[in-house]
Amino acid sequence: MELIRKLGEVDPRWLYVLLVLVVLIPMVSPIGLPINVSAYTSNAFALLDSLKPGDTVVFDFGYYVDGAPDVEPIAVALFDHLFSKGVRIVCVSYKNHGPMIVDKLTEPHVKAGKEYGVDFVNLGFLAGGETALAAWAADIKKAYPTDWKGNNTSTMPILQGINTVADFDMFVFYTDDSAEVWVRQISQYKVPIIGGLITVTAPQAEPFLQSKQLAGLLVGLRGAAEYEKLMNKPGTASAGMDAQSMAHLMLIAFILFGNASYFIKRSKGLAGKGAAK
Amino acid sequence: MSTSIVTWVGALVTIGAFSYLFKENVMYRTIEHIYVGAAAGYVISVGYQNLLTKAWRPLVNEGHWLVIIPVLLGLMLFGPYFGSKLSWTRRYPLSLIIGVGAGITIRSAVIEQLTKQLASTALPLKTINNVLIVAGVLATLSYFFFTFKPTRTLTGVSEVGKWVIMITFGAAFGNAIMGRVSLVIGRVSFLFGEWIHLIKQ
Amino acid sequence: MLIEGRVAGLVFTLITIGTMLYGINKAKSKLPNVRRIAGLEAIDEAVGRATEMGKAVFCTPGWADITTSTAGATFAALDIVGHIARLTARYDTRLVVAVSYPNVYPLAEQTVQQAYLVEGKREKYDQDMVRFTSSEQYAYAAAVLGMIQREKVAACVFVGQFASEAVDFAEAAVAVGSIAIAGTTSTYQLPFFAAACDYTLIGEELLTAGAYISKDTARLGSVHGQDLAKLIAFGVMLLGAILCTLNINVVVDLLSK
Amino acid sequence: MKREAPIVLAGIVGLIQILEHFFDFEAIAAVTVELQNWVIIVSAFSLALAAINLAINHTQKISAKKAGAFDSALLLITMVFTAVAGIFWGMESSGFKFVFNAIIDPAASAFYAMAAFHVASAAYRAFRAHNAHAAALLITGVMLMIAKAPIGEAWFPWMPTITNWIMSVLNLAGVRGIMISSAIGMICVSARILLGIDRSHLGLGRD
Repeated sequence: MELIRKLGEVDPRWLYVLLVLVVLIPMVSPIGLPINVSAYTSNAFALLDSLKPGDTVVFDFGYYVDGAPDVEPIAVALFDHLFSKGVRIVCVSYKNHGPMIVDKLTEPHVKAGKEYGVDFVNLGFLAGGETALAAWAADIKKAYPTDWKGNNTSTMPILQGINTVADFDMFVFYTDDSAEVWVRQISQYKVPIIGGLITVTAPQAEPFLQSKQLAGLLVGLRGAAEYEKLMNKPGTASAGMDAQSMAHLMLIAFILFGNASYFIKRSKGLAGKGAAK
Repeated sequence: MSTSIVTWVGALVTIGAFSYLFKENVMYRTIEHIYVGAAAGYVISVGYQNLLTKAWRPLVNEGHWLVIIPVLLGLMLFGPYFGSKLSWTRRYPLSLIIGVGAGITIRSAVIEQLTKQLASTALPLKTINNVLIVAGVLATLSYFFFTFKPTRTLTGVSEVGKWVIMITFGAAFGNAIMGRVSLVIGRVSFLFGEWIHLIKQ
Repeated sequence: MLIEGRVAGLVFTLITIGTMLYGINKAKSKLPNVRRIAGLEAIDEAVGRATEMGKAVFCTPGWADITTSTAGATFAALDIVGHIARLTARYDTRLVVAVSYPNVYPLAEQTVQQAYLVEGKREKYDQDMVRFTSSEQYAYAAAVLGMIQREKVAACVFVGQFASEAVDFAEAAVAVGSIAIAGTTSTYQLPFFAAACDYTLIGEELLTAGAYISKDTARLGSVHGQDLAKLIAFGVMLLGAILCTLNINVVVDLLSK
Repeated sequence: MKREAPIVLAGIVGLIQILEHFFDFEAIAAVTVELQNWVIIVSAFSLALAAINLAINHTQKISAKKAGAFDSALLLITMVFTAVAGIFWGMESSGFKFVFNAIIDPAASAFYAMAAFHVASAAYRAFRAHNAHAAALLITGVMLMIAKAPIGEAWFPWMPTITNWIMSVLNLAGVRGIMISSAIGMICVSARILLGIDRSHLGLGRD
């Protein structure tokens, strides 16, 4: 009992070191735990897989680089998947880091032969948040007279025949925020929307899925790992899954230990907290 | 070991930032200020680029004179820097942004987050799940009734609502922790993979 | 004229704004009664506990400016800061308020000063009570963590808008053995607060608590109006589900008009 | 007049957005999109506001020779360098990309990841089942963490079924309840602004 109580008072810096080790070790020598594909991911995969060569899709980048480890693997997998199917991708940015992220993610595909302005385009960032999203959804070439590199959008091959967001075959957004903004502004255009979400905000998108305002959801690093599995192309996300497992176990153990120590303290009347209720 | 200078600088920045976890120190403060400065400079560049494509080129190349109005409004944001007598100038551009924003919020929230949600909750009460969904939504909503007389029924229903809310928070809590773990994985993979190549890529 | 599929939306816009105006109008003659909000009552208790222990009360109105869409949360937070200041003035308890944004600072200062004035404790007001930290997230967070650790606080109140620093604050409060009360409208941070703090004001509870403390007619009236709109939504869903069970889809059809 | 005009302006532009959404008027549609594009331009100007505030703040710190003047100088130098690189060399230039990839990206990621470390210590010291509600929250959270980790799935194969059910039934109900309530709240806040009942956002007092 005394031991458990003492364990509750460990210097948090030891916990930080422990967390790094728990994440690092399975990454250095992978365990290779199998992962199951959830219904969310397989549904979203099926939708994206049904796209045909020549279809045009929006990728809206609504995250900052700090949230990237959890969201970006989804985008990486989708670029691979859709480019391999010959789908064309129009990239826009809801947040200002977007254009730089798009440049980075498309670089390997340019080297592999994808042509800028034909197979994909980086339209860049517009200030103004939700209002800007509403503006370009209603009239894309008015909101974006030029792309990120200063090319005229009205003559660009990839944007021929596209005026509003309804002219796209699918709309995919990636965000470290909640899905609400895109549901509010894009859902009215009757284009299938797929959300690539940071794990934190996924539960809040659940009602939109049930009401079919969102067509599919891909959630966080785990969602990306499942997507990689469906594509048969394990990448960064799959590599992180063992580490994810171990870190979860550690944090669960922390919560259990912490609570045990708390209840022991409380039973001895040592805890200041909890006395309130 | 990586030979890329970007990776090396990035690794030093990462270690400097993390050093705060052990103790507030000079390296952390230096990194913090460099970062805040760079982020501000980045935002200025993005703003400049936006003005170039949305205001300057349409005005000069295509003669869209109407663009002058938002440009003037934009400049009015800076009025207060030229003395408190000009502090009123900022209200007009703010009014435009806030007014349009408020209008857009009302018009889309009412459909996407209200009527469509109401319609999707009108489920046939023939399965346990449907009953739970309908009852759960109603109970949660009644937790946010603030001004009605607290009858025993209302208090009871809103107490149920509080339980539903706590389970909802539990789901969010689990997800939040998962998401945060991914961030650590990202940094560990950068430091030990990209930088010192301990993790095989 | 009317766009198909959006008629129900228009009707609900009118209903919601209508009930709000009705509520505000009614509040002019009689302020509505607001139900017990546990977190708010806990504040009084927490200040009392700090007084007994001879320790300080810490609070912060969050990390947000008043010019953004989260202004409502910040204003509600300032009302709660004022409430706490009146209590600490009354009981002669030490108070520390940490402010993040420059625009919020004078408002917070004025709020606390006013509270001491109203309680007849002008001489007890101290410049050091309200402290400006920084609008930069990590600098603000570091300053708050420092204050909680150094000032030997017995009660921490975190109200307003918060981002990822929320969990740090809650943890710091627990680590020094303080009562922690939190309230925010930022839904991702609420679970952390709810798991770590003794009391949590959930979403609109915070806004209502602010309106309740301020006794502001328009805001309190609006709370009542919103309740009426929620009651209508409640009725529509209940009726819709019952009719749907009987294979009558009239409510769903009307809502998608 | 000076007090009323901005409020009237907000009311009119907001009302136009609302009318265009519900009614089929060609003329209004064009105005609506034009106004939205104006907001983009004004917002682009406002991006500079925060930077200017920051610059003024730190210049004052340096001139007052306060503690941390060196840090402030560092901040200003990086800010000017980045802005100059972005504006004169262009955002595609290697100098600008260097700042983004070597400083902004790793620093932002590290600062955000720090919150994850604090979650670890909070898991240990703060997430307590201090009452029944908190217990319900923690139990749900822990179940979800087990179900979403491959190892948890391997040990408790039935766990994902339960958590999926929680997500799509109880969580859905809770989120939707909160969503409806806050949608009504949002509409009312916006309407109060457009009707001029709430004018605090313009610094015009809180009446």
